[in-house]
Amino acid sequence: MSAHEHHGHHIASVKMLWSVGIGLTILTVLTVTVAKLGLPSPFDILSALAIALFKAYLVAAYFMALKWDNRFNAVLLIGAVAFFLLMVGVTLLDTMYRIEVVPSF
Amino acid sequence: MANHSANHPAHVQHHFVDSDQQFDSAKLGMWVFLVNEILFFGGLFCAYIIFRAWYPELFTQAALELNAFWGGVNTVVLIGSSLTVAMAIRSAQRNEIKGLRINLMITILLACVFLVIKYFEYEHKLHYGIAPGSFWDPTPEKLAILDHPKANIFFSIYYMMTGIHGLHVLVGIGLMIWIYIRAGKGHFSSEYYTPVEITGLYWHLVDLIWIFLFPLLYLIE
Amino acid sequence: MGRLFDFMLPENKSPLTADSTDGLFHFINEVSLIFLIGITFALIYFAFKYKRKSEDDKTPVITHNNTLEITWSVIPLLIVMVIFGWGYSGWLNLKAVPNDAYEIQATGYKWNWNFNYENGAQTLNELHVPKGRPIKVVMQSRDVLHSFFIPDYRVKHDVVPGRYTYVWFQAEETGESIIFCTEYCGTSHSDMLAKVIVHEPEEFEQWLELNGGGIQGSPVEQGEQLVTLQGCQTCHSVDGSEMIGPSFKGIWQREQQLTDGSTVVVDENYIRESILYPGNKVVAGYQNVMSPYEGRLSDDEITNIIEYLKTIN
Amino acid sequence: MAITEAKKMTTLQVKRFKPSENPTNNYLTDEKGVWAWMTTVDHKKIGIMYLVAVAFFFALAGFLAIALRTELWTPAKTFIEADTYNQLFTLHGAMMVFFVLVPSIPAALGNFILPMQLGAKDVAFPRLNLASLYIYVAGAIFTFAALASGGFDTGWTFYTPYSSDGNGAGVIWVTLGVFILGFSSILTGTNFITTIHKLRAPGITWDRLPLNIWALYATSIIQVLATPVLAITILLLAFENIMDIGIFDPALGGDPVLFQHFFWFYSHPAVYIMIVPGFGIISEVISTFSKKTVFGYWAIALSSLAIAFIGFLVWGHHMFTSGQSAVATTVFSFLTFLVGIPTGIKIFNWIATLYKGSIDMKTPMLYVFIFLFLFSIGGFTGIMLGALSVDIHLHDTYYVVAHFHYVMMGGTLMALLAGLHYWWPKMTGKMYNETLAKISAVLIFIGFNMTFLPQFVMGSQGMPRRYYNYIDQFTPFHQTSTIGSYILGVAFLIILYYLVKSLFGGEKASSNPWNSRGLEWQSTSPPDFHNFDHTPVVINGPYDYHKPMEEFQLGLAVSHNGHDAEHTSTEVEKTEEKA
Ligand code: HEA
Ligand code: HEA
Ligand code: HEC
Ligand code: CUA
Ligand SMILES: [Cu+2]
Repeated sequence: MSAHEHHGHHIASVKMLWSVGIGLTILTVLTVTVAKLGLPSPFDILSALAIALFKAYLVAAYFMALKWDNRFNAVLLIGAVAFFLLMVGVTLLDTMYRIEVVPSF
Repeated sequence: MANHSANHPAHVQHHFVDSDQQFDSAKLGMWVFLVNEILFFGGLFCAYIIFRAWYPELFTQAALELNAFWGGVNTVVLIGSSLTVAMAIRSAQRNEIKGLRINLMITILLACVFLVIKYFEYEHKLHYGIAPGSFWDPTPEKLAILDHPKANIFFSIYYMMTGIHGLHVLVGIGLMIWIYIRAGKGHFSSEYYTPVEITGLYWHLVDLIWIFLFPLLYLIE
Repeated sequence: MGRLFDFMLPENKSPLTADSTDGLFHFINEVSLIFLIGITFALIYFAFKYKRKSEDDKTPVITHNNTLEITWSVIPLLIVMVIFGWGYSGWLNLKAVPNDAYEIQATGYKWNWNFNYENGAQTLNELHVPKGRPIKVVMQSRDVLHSFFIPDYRVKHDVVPGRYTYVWFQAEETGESIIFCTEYCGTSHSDMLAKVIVHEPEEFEQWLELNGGGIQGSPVEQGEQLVTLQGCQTCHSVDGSEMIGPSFKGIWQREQQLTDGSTVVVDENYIRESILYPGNKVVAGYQNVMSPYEGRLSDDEITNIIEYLKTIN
Repeated sequence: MAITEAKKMTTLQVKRFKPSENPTNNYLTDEKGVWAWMTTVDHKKIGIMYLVAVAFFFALAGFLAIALRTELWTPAKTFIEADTYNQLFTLHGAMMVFFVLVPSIPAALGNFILPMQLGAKDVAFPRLNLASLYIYVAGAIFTFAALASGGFDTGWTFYTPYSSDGNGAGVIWVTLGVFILGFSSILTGTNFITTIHKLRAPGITWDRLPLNIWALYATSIIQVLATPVLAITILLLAFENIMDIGIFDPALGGDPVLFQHFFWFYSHPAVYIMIVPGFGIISEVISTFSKKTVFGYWAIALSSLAIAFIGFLVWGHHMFTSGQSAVATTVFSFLTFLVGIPTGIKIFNWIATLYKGSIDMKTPMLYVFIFLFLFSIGGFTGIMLGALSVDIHLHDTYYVVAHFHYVMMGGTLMALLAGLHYWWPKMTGKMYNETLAKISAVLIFIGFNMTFLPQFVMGSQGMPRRYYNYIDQFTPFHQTSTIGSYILGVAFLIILYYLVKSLFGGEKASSNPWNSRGLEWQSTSPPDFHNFDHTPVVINGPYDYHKPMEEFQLGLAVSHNGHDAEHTSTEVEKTEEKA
């Protein structure tokens, strides 16, 4: 593929890949540690999700090479997540606001 | 390489103009497929979120039954396998077929390790009768801990999520064995490694899903 | 009211719940009709006016017109916003039960409606109400989803197992109206009918008085009433004719073939089990559609039913 | 997009030539025999096979509809039992939706036409395309297995807990069947998105995309985003049946209303999967038969995307009486109305296209007119159902039944018929009998209204749907409706007759019988195995009716090498000016 840098053919460096891999491992240890701290209710899950999101970003951007890829592929990924959030959000509009908040039994 | 169409390499299918177009199409196609996967798991995550919002206490209670240590180990195993897949693609891009095969081999092994750990986790739970759906029949001592009337639903969701994820791991192993064999036959080079890249994307997604499953299922105490 | 689409709706017998629904129904119909006539007219007019004369007709290049685009986006938008607001307020009214509403409990199950009144009176497939007073029907289901629909009052709500739901209305005339089940619930979904019977208030009190305190009489008499009130006769005949379930005629000590191949002789325990957990032993040639009466009938009541069943020969 | 130096330098010379008439060599003669058809990766053959499958299921499900209508001739039993009736309407609905309407336009007509309108040789993944056909067949086999194992009577909506009671292996089979079928739809969608992005011929820029392609693009997006949710829903339902996982079953602590959310999250967008490709066909046909550029190209193109997007957020309008929360109900009702706006924009733009056109009332155009009339009624009654208080009264009555037949049959199916007649000469190389075609179109119009107009009235009067038995006052409506359905049956038989006849004895079609400016008409009829001899260079827009027909001959780059449309197209324009 000689002279030009075509978007699909970025070659990652070993150093970069390993740093990301190690970073991800450290973050995994971090989530477990934070979870053991036992933060109060909304913060435990928020911190866990924040770390997970960051890990996801690392995987998507570096391992899946979205950083160097056609922008549209990133749009697809973000779009999919956005639609998922929409689905959850709107469904919660029902389930969280029923008169009897919990389906009683 | 002034004229791509003049030398139509063997791997380019007839309806593509050149190798680049084929590669881009395959990659885009795979990304669209990953969108599918995300929404497919999305349905399960949605069920999870809703039941969790209804019964937070159930989820913290039930999560105690899951072993965060082994879950964590499995996370690291998957991350490692993602790394090796990325390395495999790099090798292919640099025309290092041997490196490609070695990295694939390690990935396959790591995937197997993941499944073995998963197997022991399941085994452990099933042993205590913590089973999905109609097989739900916890032993008395477990029942004392899992005294929530809807504990069965947590575990239904747990088994569905991890089960379908495990199935994806299995499919991934199959795909990588296939790539491994093809690499051995010399099908890939720096000019053509589309299947490797595509499989890599799939594998990373399997990792991505687990990155969310792990804290959501194991780390809520 | 003499409006164009009056023929479409059934008579409005509960103005408090039906008026705004009917008004909106007519409004949408009329607006739609105007649009539809416009569209149809334009189609036919253009088809004739611009009919192709020859194969080399020349047509002008008209690519777009922003004013037009905006006009035909904004006008419909305004119209639908009116419709939304109107529908929303009407619906809020359907949800807001007046404080002095008279409450009646309803239970839906395959394929009957059971109504319970404050003083213990019970009816099957008949909802007795006084006129001129808001009525709140609180509903629950014993098996699958059903839906409680009174066209004359424009009210409907699903009946969901494990939850209570309600509808309210206020009938202004004495008389009868039909109640449908509108959520598909199996074989006899279309026969899961009931009716509202509207009484003058005094008449209603009398009726309530008469039926109050529930079921009375000797065990056999009580059993007979229970079988009527619990809707057993929807599926079981007492004269030997075939219905959804086996006939009660001659049931006592009958030898019954089950789907698993075994046979049982009908005795107290078997009947009791059949009522509480019908799925446990299913009679050969029938489907397992009877809903469990567990928690619905007391032990005494079951005993009475058994006594009654013994007498049907 | 980066582009190579080499590509930029290439000069394109444009050569023009006319497609040959009635070629002896075409995709039908290229590979012959059953095996060749079964293993083909040619998008045209796959499209034809899909068409045959869809027609088969339509005939079957239509036959069931006739049986339904016959049973409803009198209250209570006319000729079948209640249980049979319940299975019939379930099967009718499920087949019409999952086996007919969802694959009909995209997978049958779209497969054939999409690559041709893009000037591509095939879709991006031909083998996946074939796989999707086989997956469809596998889904069908599971559904038939469901029939063999006792059938299923849940309604096409599979509401829990009725569907999860576990009293029927049939439900398990059919859920697995629908699960499998979903993948066929997903593969088609994935394939189309990729093809539209990557396989456009030089010269086809985004603003020159035929509106049919825009519509298929919007449809594919919905397919890709919504179908996986159906897959997981139906899988959960299957597990609910197999081993009581309890997520949806109230007896086990689950929530039946949650199932409805999951189901409609797919199934409402699915109704746009069904109608939006129809919109595409309407745009093509209307411009061809009025010989005029479509009015409001961007309005029509973008409104498809708007419908696709808003369509995702309105699913709860099927659940106004279900016991969902008041907040959700309000939001859903509000958003429901917003879908009407882009749809209206389309309708008005189509009508504006007719203005000062040169209108030729050939059969496809006749169907477009029928479409516009019937679909408008369907759409307006949709607005009626979106209105909260009114829907409380109308929900689950025949009013809803009439609404969705007006949009699905009066809308999508009429568009499908328009497209089928429009592209028939291209697909088969034969002309159909115009007189018979017009007669049957008129018969369909009459029969359709006779069948479904009375249903609006009886629905408003309170006649619930899925009713085997009904009260006497509805008898006249039901009987009119039944007679109407027989007329429909006759009309479809006539269509079947003349279409089959045209295959064997029909007059040969020229390459462009309608003088359309669309790219697909610049190939031979029937097309060559590779659609066009070479990747065509597209010089004119798809609706350039102001240019004389002579200019519409296939441009061909003598030395082309680019797939990158944006760049090459400007080159083409330049060369053209010089030429
Ligand atoms: C092809 C399929 C299709 C399409 C396109 C639509 C289109 C629409 N549908 Fe329909 N619908 C179904 C198929 C479809 N539907 C099915 C199958 C069911 C029943 C499922 C079941 O229960 O089995 C159903 C049920 C259904 C319900 C639930 C009814 C109930 O069960 O209680 C509702 C409620 O809101 C609804 C609304 C709408 C609306 C607002 C549109 C809109 O998209 C319509 C928009 C179009 C127009 C409005 C006309 C053109 C516009 C103009 C000319 C502009 C001017 C307009 C105004 C001023 C208003 N539909
Ligand atoms: C694409 C969607 C579609 C189409 C086209 C139809 C077409 C028809 N439908 Fe259907 N219908 C549904 C989708 C559709 N339906 C759905 C989703 C339901 C809800 C199910 C549920 O409640 O779960 C339903 C329910 C439904 C009911 C309500 C049942 C009930 O609630 O009790 C009725 C009753 O009248 C009915 C009637 C008809 C009739 C008479 C036709 C006629 O228009 C059919 C005419 C067609 C033919 C007669 C076939 C003839 C064909 C040939 C002879 C072969 C020719 C072949 C070629 C030309 C290729 N349908
Ligand atoms: C939905 C219809 C339905 C209703 C309502 C119903 N049953 Fe049944 N019943 C059946 C069916 C079907 C069977 C046979 C299958 C089985 O054994 O479960 C049956 C079986 C029985 C049997 C066993 C009969 C035999 O011949 O062995 C008894 C006893 C019985 N029902 C009593 C009752 C009583 C008492 C009621 C009312 C309180 C009632 N049923 C209400 C449908 C119904
Ligand atoms: Cu109860 Cu339908
Ligand atoms: Cu909808």
